[in-house]
This record gives sequence, C-alpha cells and structure tokens, in this order.
Amino acid sequence: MTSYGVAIREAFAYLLERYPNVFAIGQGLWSPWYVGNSMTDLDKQFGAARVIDTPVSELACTGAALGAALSGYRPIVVHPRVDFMLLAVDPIVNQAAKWSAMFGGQVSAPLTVRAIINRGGEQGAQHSQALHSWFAHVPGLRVVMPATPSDARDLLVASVLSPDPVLYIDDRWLYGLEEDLEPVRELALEREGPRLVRSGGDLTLVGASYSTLLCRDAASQLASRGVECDVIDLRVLNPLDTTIVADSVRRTGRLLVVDGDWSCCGLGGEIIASAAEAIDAGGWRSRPARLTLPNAPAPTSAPLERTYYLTVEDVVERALVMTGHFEVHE
Amino acid sequence: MTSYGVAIREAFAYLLERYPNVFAIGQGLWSPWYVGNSMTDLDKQFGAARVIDTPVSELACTGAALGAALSGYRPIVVHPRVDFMLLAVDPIVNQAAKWSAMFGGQVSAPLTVRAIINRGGEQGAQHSQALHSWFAHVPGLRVVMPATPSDARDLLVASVLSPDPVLYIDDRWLYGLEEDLEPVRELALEREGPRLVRSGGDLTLVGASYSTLLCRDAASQLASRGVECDVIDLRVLNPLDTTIVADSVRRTGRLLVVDGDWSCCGLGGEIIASAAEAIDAGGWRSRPARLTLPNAPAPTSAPLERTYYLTVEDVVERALVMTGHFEVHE
Amino acid sequence: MGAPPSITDQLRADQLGPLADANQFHGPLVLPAANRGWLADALRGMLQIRAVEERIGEMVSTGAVRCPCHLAIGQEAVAVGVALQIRKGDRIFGAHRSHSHYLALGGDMHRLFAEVLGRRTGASRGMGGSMHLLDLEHGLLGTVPIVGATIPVAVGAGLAARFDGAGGVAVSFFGDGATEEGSFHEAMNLAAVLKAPVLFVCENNLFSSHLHIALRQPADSISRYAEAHRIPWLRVDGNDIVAIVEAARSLVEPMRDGGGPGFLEAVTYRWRGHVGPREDEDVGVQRKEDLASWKRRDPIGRLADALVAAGDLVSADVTRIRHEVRAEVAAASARAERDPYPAAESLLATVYGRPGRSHS
Amino acid sequence: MGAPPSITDQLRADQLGPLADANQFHGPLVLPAANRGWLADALRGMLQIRAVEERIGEMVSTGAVRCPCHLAIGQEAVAVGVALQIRKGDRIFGAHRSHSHYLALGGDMHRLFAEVLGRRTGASRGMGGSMHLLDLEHGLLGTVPIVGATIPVAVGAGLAARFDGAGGVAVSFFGDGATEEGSFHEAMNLAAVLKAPVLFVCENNLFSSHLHIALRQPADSISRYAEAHRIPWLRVDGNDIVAIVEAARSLVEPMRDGGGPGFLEAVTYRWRGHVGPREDEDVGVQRKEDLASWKRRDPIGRLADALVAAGDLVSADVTRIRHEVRAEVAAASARAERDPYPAAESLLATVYGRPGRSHS
Ligand SMILES: Cc1ncc(C[n+]2csc(CCOP(=O)(O)OP(=O)(O)O)c2C)c(N)n1
Ligand SMILES: Cc1ncc(C[n+]2csc(CCOP(=O)(O)OP(=O)(O)O)c2C)c(N)n1
Ligand SMILES: [Mg+2]
Ligand SMILES: [Mg+2]
Repeated sequence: MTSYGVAIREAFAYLLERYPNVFAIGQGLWSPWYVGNSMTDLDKQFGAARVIDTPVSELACTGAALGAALSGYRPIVVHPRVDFMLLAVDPIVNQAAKWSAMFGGQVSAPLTVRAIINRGGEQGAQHSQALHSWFAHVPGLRVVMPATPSDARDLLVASVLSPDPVLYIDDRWLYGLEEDLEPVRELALEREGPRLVRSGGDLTLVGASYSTLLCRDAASQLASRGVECDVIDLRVLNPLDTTIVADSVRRTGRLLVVDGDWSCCGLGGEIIASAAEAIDAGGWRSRPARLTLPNAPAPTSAPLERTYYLTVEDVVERALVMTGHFEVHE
Repeated sequence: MTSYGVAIREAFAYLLERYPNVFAIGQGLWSPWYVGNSMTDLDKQFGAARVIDTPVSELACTGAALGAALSGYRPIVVHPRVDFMLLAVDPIVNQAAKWSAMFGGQVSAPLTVRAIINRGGEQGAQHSQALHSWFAHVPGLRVVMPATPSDARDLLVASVLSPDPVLYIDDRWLYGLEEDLEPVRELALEREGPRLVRSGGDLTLVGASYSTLLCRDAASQLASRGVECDVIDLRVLNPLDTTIVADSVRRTGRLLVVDGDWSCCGLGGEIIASAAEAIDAGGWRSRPARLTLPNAPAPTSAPLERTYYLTVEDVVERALVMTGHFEVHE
Repeated sequence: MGAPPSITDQLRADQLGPLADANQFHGPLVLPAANRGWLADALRGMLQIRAVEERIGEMVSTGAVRCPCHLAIGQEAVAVGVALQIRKGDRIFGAHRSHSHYLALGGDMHRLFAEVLGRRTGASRGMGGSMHLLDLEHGLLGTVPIVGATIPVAVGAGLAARFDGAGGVAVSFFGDGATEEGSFHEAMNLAAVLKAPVLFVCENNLFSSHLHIALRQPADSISRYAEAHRIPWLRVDGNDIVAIVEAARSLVEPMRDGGGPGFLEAVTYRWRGHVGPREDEDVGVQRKEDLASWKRRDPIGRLADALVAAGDLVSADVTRIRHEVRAEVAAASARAERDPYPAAESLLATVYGRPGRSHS
Repeated sequence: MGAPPSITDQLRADQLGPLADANQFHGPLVLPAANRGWLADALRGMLQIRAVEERIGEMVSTGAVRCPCHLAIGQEAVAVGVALQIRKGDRIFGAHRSHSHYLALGGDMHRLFAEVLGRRTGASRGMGGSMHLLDLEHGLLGTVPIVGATIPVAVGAGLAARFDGAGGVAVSFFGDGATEEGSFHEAMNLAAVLKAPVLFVCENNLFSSHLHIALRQPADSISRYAEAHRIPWLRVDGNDIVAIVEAARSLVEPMRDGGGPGFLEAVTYRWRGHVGPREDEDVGVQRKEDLASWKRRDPIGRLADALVAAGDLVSADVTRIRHEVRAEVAAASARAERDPYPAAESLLATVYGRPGRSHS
C-alpha cells in the first residue's frame, strides 16, 4: 500500500531518474517534511543541483522555471501553499499559460507548477486557500487535481511530460490515503479527464481531489441507506470535459457537486452550469445543488474550522434531502 | 450628456473635493490620457500630492493603498489594465479581502482598487484580460462593474465610501457611452445589486459592464423581430445577489448570459448555476446558455480579434435560436 | 570578544562581519552614562516577552495551542528597543513572528494568550491566531504571515502619516527572508520616492525557515539594499537594546520632522526552531551547534548583568521581576484557557464591515 | 564634451553623472586601434534597425499597422552591441521595445513587418504583434510586454545553460522602469544564488512612459542594484557601440567559463515617444527639449563619423549602406503588406501544444 504523499514522491523519483531534463525547484525542498512526506530526501537521492531549495521568491522561481522549460528542461516548481503562489500569478497566468498562443504555437512552455492545498490546523485565512477555480478559468493552463495515490503519481508524471504548462494541485488532507499501486504508466495528459468511480442510479455526486473522497465516503454511507450514487472524480479541471457528468445526470436526474473552494464563479457552479446547458428540463428529477466553502476567509479557531470545512455528513445530509429521504427543517 | 469616461472623472472630482481623506494613486495619473479621459487633469485640479503617479510597482502601490486605508484614508489605487493588476493579487486577495475577517471584524480595509479592461486594438494576450470572474470568487472583496455613465460615477463614489475593499472594474469600450446624469447620489454599496433594465417575457438576458450594453442592443433588435427580453445588468458581482435573475427566469423560462470573460468557472456559469439551483425543472422553457470568450488568450491580428470578441449579432443570433425563431445549422 | 561597534561606525553595507558571529558580544551591554532609568523597564519588557513565549511554547507542546506559533525568543531586544521610539498615533505592522511586537507595544498578554488559543477574547477576537494580531489601542494595525506582505502596507501608513502632518511614523517589522520578496524592494523604492516616514526594521536572524542566509542571498547584510534604495540605514547588534534604541531614535527623529524612510538592520538569532517550541530543528532540519554561543549573546542576560554591574539593580531585583512576570503569565494564560470560543456567526459576520463603522 | 569614460573607470554605483547628460558624448566614437572590421557591419545593423523602425512608424501613422509599437530609435547600439557577444545556443529575452533585439540577433525583417501587421508569415505567425516576438533560430525565446516579466524567465534560461554545461548564456533586455518591479530584484538575487550565467542588460533611457527616472527612483543609475545583489556590473554610454561591445564581452566571457550573472547598464535615450512614432509626446505629456541634444549623441552618426574619420569608410559607403538598407526595408514591408492573415483556426489551435512536439 502506498500513500498519496509517498506516491507523489514516487512520481518525482521516477521522473528524476528517467528524464535528465527534469528538475524540481521551490521552497522547502531541502527539508525532510516541508511538503509533508511528498519529497523526502529527493535532494539527497538526486542531488541538490536538481532538487533546488530557494530564496523566498515565488515569482522569480516560477518565472525561472518557465525559462528553463523554454530551454529544453522539464521543471517542476513547487509552491508549498496555494496562498503563496498568488505572488506568482503573473508568470503562471500572464506568461506560461499564454506562451504558446502568443507566439503562434511555435513553442510551448512545458513547466509543471505544483501547488499544495494546506489548510486546517488553525492556520487561518492566508494559509488555507484552494483556488483551483481560478486557475481552471485560464485557457492555456492545464489544471490537474488527483484524488487517489495512483493519480497523484501518474498524473504528476503526465503533467511533467505534457508539452503544456500544467498546474498540479495536491491536498495535504489526502496524504494518508493508501492504495496498492500498479507500475507507473506514462499517460498522455490531454487524454485524461473526469472518471466515473462509482455507479448508482439515484444521484450524481461530483468532486475533485479531497472532495472526491468526501463523495466516495458519502456514497458508501448513502448506499447503506438505500441511495445509490454515481460518483465522478473530475481529475482534470482545465480543459474541462463535462461529458461524463452530463451522461451521468441524464441517468440519475440529480446532481450534487462538492467543492472545497468558494462558491461564486467556482468549480461547483461550473459543473452545474455545464450540466444545465447539456440536459433538457425534462431530464431533471430535482434541482442541482452544490456544497462549497462558506463565503468567508478561513477562520483559525478549531470550532469555527469545523463549521467551515465540508464533511462527509454534509454531503450525506444534502444527498438525502435531494433524493427525498429527508426533510429540510428551516 | 455625459460620457462614461467623463462620468468616472466626475466621481473622482466629487470625492476629492468633498472628502479630504480620499486620494488616488497609480500609473499614468500625471498623463492626460493614460486612462482615457477618465482622470484628465485631476492632478492639476487637486494637486500631485493627492493624485499620485507612481513607479512601475503594482504590488507595492496596492499594498500602500491598503496601508493608507487602514490609517483613516480612502485611497483609490488605479491599475490601467487588469492584466498588470495580476502582480498585485496578493495585496488584494490575500490581504485586503481578508483583513476584516482575520482580525475579527475590528477593522476594515476601505480601499478601492480601480482596474480597467482595455482590450482590442491588436494589443494581444497580456493587454486584454477581464478576469472579473476571478475576483468575484473572493469573499471579502466587493466587485463592481458599471455599465452606464451614471453607474460609472455613482458606483465609484459608493465604492470609495464603502467600509470594505472594493474592486471597481470599468471598460474602455464603454467610455464613449453617453447619458444625461442626475446629481451625484451617495449610494450605500451594500444595498446595490443587479437591476432589471428592460422587461420582456420571452427571454432573460444577463450581462455586466460592456456585455450589458450588448444585451440591451440585442434586446432592441430582438424586439423588432418579435422577441421581448428581460435585460438584467448585474452591476455588483460580489457579493452576488441573483434573486432578480431567478425572478426573471421564472417569468421567461429562458436564460442567456453574456460575459466578456472566459467560460470555465466564470461569471456566465455562475449565473446559470444560481438559476438552476433556484428554479424547478418545470420552470424552464429551454436550456440556459452562455456566450463568453473562446477558450484562448486574446489574439492580436484584427481578423482574429473580430472572431474573438462577442458582438450584438452573436447575442441576437443565439437568442433567436433559444426562442425557436432560428434553426441551428451544424 | 569585541566591544560593540558604535552605530555610526559601519562596516561595508554588504557584510555583517562580527555582527553575525555567535561568539562575539557575549559580555554585559555597554550602558549609557546617564538617563538610563528606562532600562529596568526594558528588561521587564523583554522578560515578559520571553516568559509569554516560553509559556506559549509549552502550550504548543501540550496541544493546548494548535495554531502555528513562531517564537521570537532570543530576539526580544529588537521589539522592545524599537517600541521605545514609538508614540501614540504611530502605525506598526508585523509578520508571522510578532508576539514580541505585540507585547513590546503594550499589548495585553491575556488577549495574546486568548488569541493563540482561538478564543473570543483574543486580540483578533479569536479569528486570527498567532499569526494575525491586532492592537488598535497601541498602533499595531496588523501582523500577517504572508512573507513580505506588510512592508508595502506600512509604506501606505507612512504616506498617511505624511498626509496627517502630525509627526507620526509607520514601522514595518520583517525578517531577512522577507527581503527576497519583490514586495520588499518595491516598497523600499516607493517609500523613498514618496518620502514616506516609514521605519523599516529588518530582524536579520540569519535564517528563513531552515535555510541560512548564505544559501539564499549572495551576502549576509540586508543594509546593502537600503543603500541601493538610497534610504538612510543603521545596523546594530540586535541583541543590544541600548544600540537598538539609539539607532531607532536617530532614524525616527528626522522622520517626525518631515523626513523620509529609514532602515534599521538588527542582527539577531532565534533560539527556537522556525515554528513551534523545539530548539533542535527547523522544519525537520537539524540546527547548527552555534545556538549555545548565541545564548551567551542573550539580549536579556547581557542587559541584566550590565544593570547589576552598574549598581542600577541588584540580582534580587532581577529575580523578583522574573517572578512577577511569571506570575502574570501564569494568571493570564490560565484565564485565557477558560475563555469561550468565538460564536459560529463570527465566520460570516466579520467578512464585511458595517457601513459607517469607523475604523481608526 | 568629455571623452567617453573607460568602462573600468566607474562612477559611484548610484549616480549616472555625465552619462545622463544629453550634452555629453556628441563627438565621433573612439574606435579601437585594431580588429575593428566588425564595425562596418555593426553600422549596417544599426542602420537597419533604424530604417525598419522608421518604416514601422510610418505604417502606424498611416494606420497600416494597428498594434501598439514601441520604437527603439536612438537605442540601436545596445541591441547590436550586445548581440555581437551572442553565440548560437544562447537564449535571449526582450520586452515591449524589442524590434531592435529581434533584428540585431539576425531576425528576418520581412517576418517582423509581417508580425506587426498581424500576418500569418510573421515572426509569431501573426499571433503576437509588435510586443510578442519569437525567433528560435537566433535564440530569441520571447519578448513580452508585461514589464519585468522576462527577467526571471531569463534566469531560468541561464540555469538551463548552466545545466547544459556548454558555455551558453542567457540575456535579458529590459528598461529602467522594469527595475521598479519586484520581479527584477527577485530575479537578480536568484541569479546570484544559483550562479546562473545571465547577462542582465538594462537599457536605461531615463524614462518609463512619461515619467523621468527622477520621479520614480531616488537615484538615476540602475547599477546600484547590481551592487546590492553582488552581481558584477559595468555601465556605459549606451550610444557607444564600442563601449557596449567591450563591456558585454568582459561580462559574458567569464560566464561562458562557469561564472555567474553579470549586469550591463547602457545609458541611452529614445527619440520617439513611449509608444508610436511621435517625437513630441509620451502618452500625452509634452517631451522635454533635450531630444535635440540627444540626437547629437546619435549612436549611428557617431560611429559613421568615426569610421569615416579613421578612413575605414568613405562617406559614399555610408550613403550606399543607407540606400541598400532602405531598399531592403521597402521590399520587405511591401511584401509583408500583401501577406495573408492567420486562419481563424489559429485561435484555438495555438493554445495547447501538440503532444510529443519538441519545443527547442
Ligand atoms: C509568501 C510566503 N512565502 C513563504 C512563506 C513560508 N514562510 C513562513 S515564515 C518564512 C521564513 C521567513 O524568514 P524571515 O523573513 O527571515 O523571518 P523569520 O522567520 O526569520 O523571523 C517562510 C519562508 C510564507 N509564509 N509566505
Ligand atoms: C506590469 C506592467 N505594468 C505597467 C505596464 C505599462 N508599461 C508599458 S511599457 C512601460 C514603461 C517601462 O519602462 P522601461 O522599463 O524603462 O522601458 P522603456 O519603455 O523605457 O523601453 C510601462 C509602465 C506594463 N506593460 N506592464
Ligand atoms: Mg529570518
Ligand atoms: Mg526606460
């Protein structure tokens, strides 16, 4: 059994071993657990020249990764928190995402930006953001969010081997999740997308990354209460292919999206909108719904964190309401 | 008649004259037309000490505006392009938007960030972004997009007088739009929101800023072809109140959102999702739809720009299809 | 062991030289000849910070405190020394390691304990934790943990002070790591151009997280940046409160008379790891052995020794102050542990301001 | 009129002094005593840039060119001089004012015209316009108009060159305004720490848009930042190609042998307004009268005069070169005007790469 955190490390080791043009750069890479167990001792194994710890300069490190990518390398720039990466929005969004198009497709920018969602633990508003909805909004930037150890590994490999700039977002809350892994497969990222990970006819549950786990756990509980769910793990948020979501909702007639980001102009709304555009009114058995973060920055105090973050119970409860097993008391 | 550009200037003059704690800071403010005609000679009228041109330092200027806001002032920091403002995402999103919540609501950050959408004219991918969907995603940040000269003026005044950080986004394509203006009204921003600007029972058209203009013009043309539209001008994108959109769609059964931003996780999807969540399946006469930018960075070459940006004809055509007046040939 | 360099006797702007040497400056401080009554209070102030942070460290160890806490133990002199130059109406900003700034400015210790415990009675009403502290009464307008973030914010507060015309100043506390962020340089240039009265205080403790400055910058002194941005600068042993006070005064006084920014580099060392109470590691990286030497450069011990040597205090006074402070700390922390958590409504109620609410 | 300062005879890092004086350096260049056969080519290179940009200026005036064009007329020596130190395999980045870099590196002029006209045959296949130029064949890996953006990108290319171990270097061209962006400082520090072979070339034309550097920075020389970031630097009259070549060589050579970054400040002046062809204004702000003096400091005229005075060329040669260049320009621009626009499909087809496509 390999954990999600270790699976990420395996992807790094796989890439660094086989591809001499791969290197990693970012804050904390010479610490054994700055980024959890996901990169432990890579610097010792592959040398500090290829696993580079850096000054506190998010923008320059990301820009430099882009420059190396344009020069024949396959850099992975690591941002230990999404929040810090906001200082590097320019190189990611204005530069890397547009580089191919701006120059007429003659060149691409194959850098991978790895950002970690690291929240909870009373860390507060500036140490807890997800913001994948932002990046999924940007044409030219592929956005990947693995929900399982095998995806954590294989989609990281695929990201680095992709000719395009990729934002790969992993979630510290998943690092303990375990799975038996097959040998690494070198997937072509442009052919990866959402996947149906559980089938059931009553309700479509859609998640990405940690929220997929919430959906799967909720689906198990719901099954024991007689509600059978399709569960869709989005995996690749941009470019987003919602075909299988629509196919599923055509079967179930019900859609509940679970997303650990904010609501307005977020991923949850995107999934609902895509389904609403694709499915005729007659195909719906109930109104679609989304569960997201409250419209507030993350709090610190533990009791508030408990109300702030979504739980399996929240999903189960809403699913029961949507499937008519439960009344809303307002 | 006052143009949109001049109306913005009137708001600045109104504020600078009446409120000694208001000042403006940003690039180009000592040029007569760096920001079109929207700030001409304010530096001469109110002094270069209160209308401050700056070094090329988007982050520091925005951070400094926040600091002044925390110190009793009402600064307006001007970003001549949304694209450049991406270097200032940290002070806007990590700092200003969260300042009140992080400190338990004891203090607020009343700064106004004014960003200008400035596109077309073969300026290309880094000189044309809108990205209002991004900022509407962030709790704590009010986002305002005026579509008319009177809103351009009065909502800027309201933004500056609001106790909260506000992102006020205006669009250069509207600067020539004219209107007879009433005297300035000091509106309470938290009470402003979307507005029904035209009534008709067949279809709900929703826009913001320039896309509202597209919707209004399309609605006029559609009326002459027998299709009567509700037109909703969103005005305030965050916090977003979609009540009147849902009310309208309950009447018309049809929804077309027009948005000059990208599609995925964008404003267009948000409006559709909110309506889908609010309205029972039986209430829809056709599937909702959105018109947005193609999934590509902005091109330069004029012929490509013409296909890239939305036009009134695009809206009319889609509306006719949705209302069954027109066949889709695919 | 060299004598402390006088603040006017600067080395080259790019080299710390002996100031970065753990084996220098171990002896008692050199006290001013006269007007030094304030030093006993400064000693108490530093002891208070140390005792509070030691207690917070314990509370982290026991699990009573859960939020990330970055302790400034060993760096107390910078906060206390600079605070002595701060007047009512000045505006101060800190970062992730700012318990010391909060306390030195006069912040209530019970409210600090309550905040790190996430209680409603905290400095930020339990909504911020250790890394987000506010104390409007004493001019602390905010501390936040995005490295470098408050530096430009302080420039804006300095600009506001210039507008106010009342001789106020802004102060920005940050570390050596923060000077690697572009925000720092943009802010320095902007302050210089706007002639904003901001005192930039860089606590150069030689480390950013687990990385020594030699791995992050081509030289170890931050003052070279002030030189480049044409901002008057002084550099001192950050464990010498006398030197800090003198340097801060000579930088701040001209600001109050309409001058522009100033830059103070205080070379110091943190005794605990980057985050949390442990002494032996920084995010998993074994720390070097020079901590023992740095402990001999203790800002508190060296002041206490000097005051006793000069006859201003007897040892028993020092012991008494230590006891008093510990008793305060015990009482304040115990009280905070009984305080209630914020109400669930605070989550949404704090996001936007109440219209018309005055904020300053 | 002073003699040009030798490149080793540096002033203080923070003051340009005579280098910023429009009334200095009006005489013919001081030529090297030997090995100067390359200078006639350099003259042609500069004349070519000027003629191309004059033509682009006309095309903007007539409306044939619609995209924003920032002309480097008056600054030609920097691009041509630095390009002479560039070898195959080096990687170069520019910004918004980069026609000169593109041409100096050997870029095809027809493809430049086609690009500013938005045609499919352009350097960026008509998808970039004046502000986004690519020429993989000559190592120009991109020019983009977000100020400061390519500076860290060039550092990464320098790191790649260090990895390659083949003696290649990266070059970043940018203006004085770009040094106000945090990205510049972060990049300088990162290059120093990574020992990346990057040549930073700051074309200090004293202006960012309509603002003189005196309104944006506390001193007018950018080299002071290189000093702070501990990067070897040289500063030259940017209108003296001999000085530029010499300085660039002495900075680049050690890089090819494993050295870290270098910094070249070339003090120059643009003859046209910030954007577009007009001489009299920068985004609506009336320009100062010193343009006439700066025109006497013409990088082209001073070289031509020196070559004629030295007997390397006769006036008729200069006239002939001018004519040849103009004819080339006329032909290339006319051809570009007949070229087709990009197909509508390019819009979506260029966003993502083709899998397996090699990019370098
Ligand atoms: C933008 C950003 N990047 C990275 C971090 C992670 N981080 C937190 S504290 C710190 C070290 C900062 O070092 P310094 O400024 O010297 O302060 P010190 O911890 O020494 O007091 C880092 C890198 C962060 N909080 N914010
Ligand atoms: C991030 C960003 N901010 C502002 C601008 C607007 N802008 C375009 S060019 C320019 C001037 C830059 O001056 P400098 O770097 O000296 O180059 P020069 O124009 O003198 O060649 C500015 C401010 C921009 N393009 N990008
Ligand atoms: Mg430090
Ligand atoms: Mg310039």
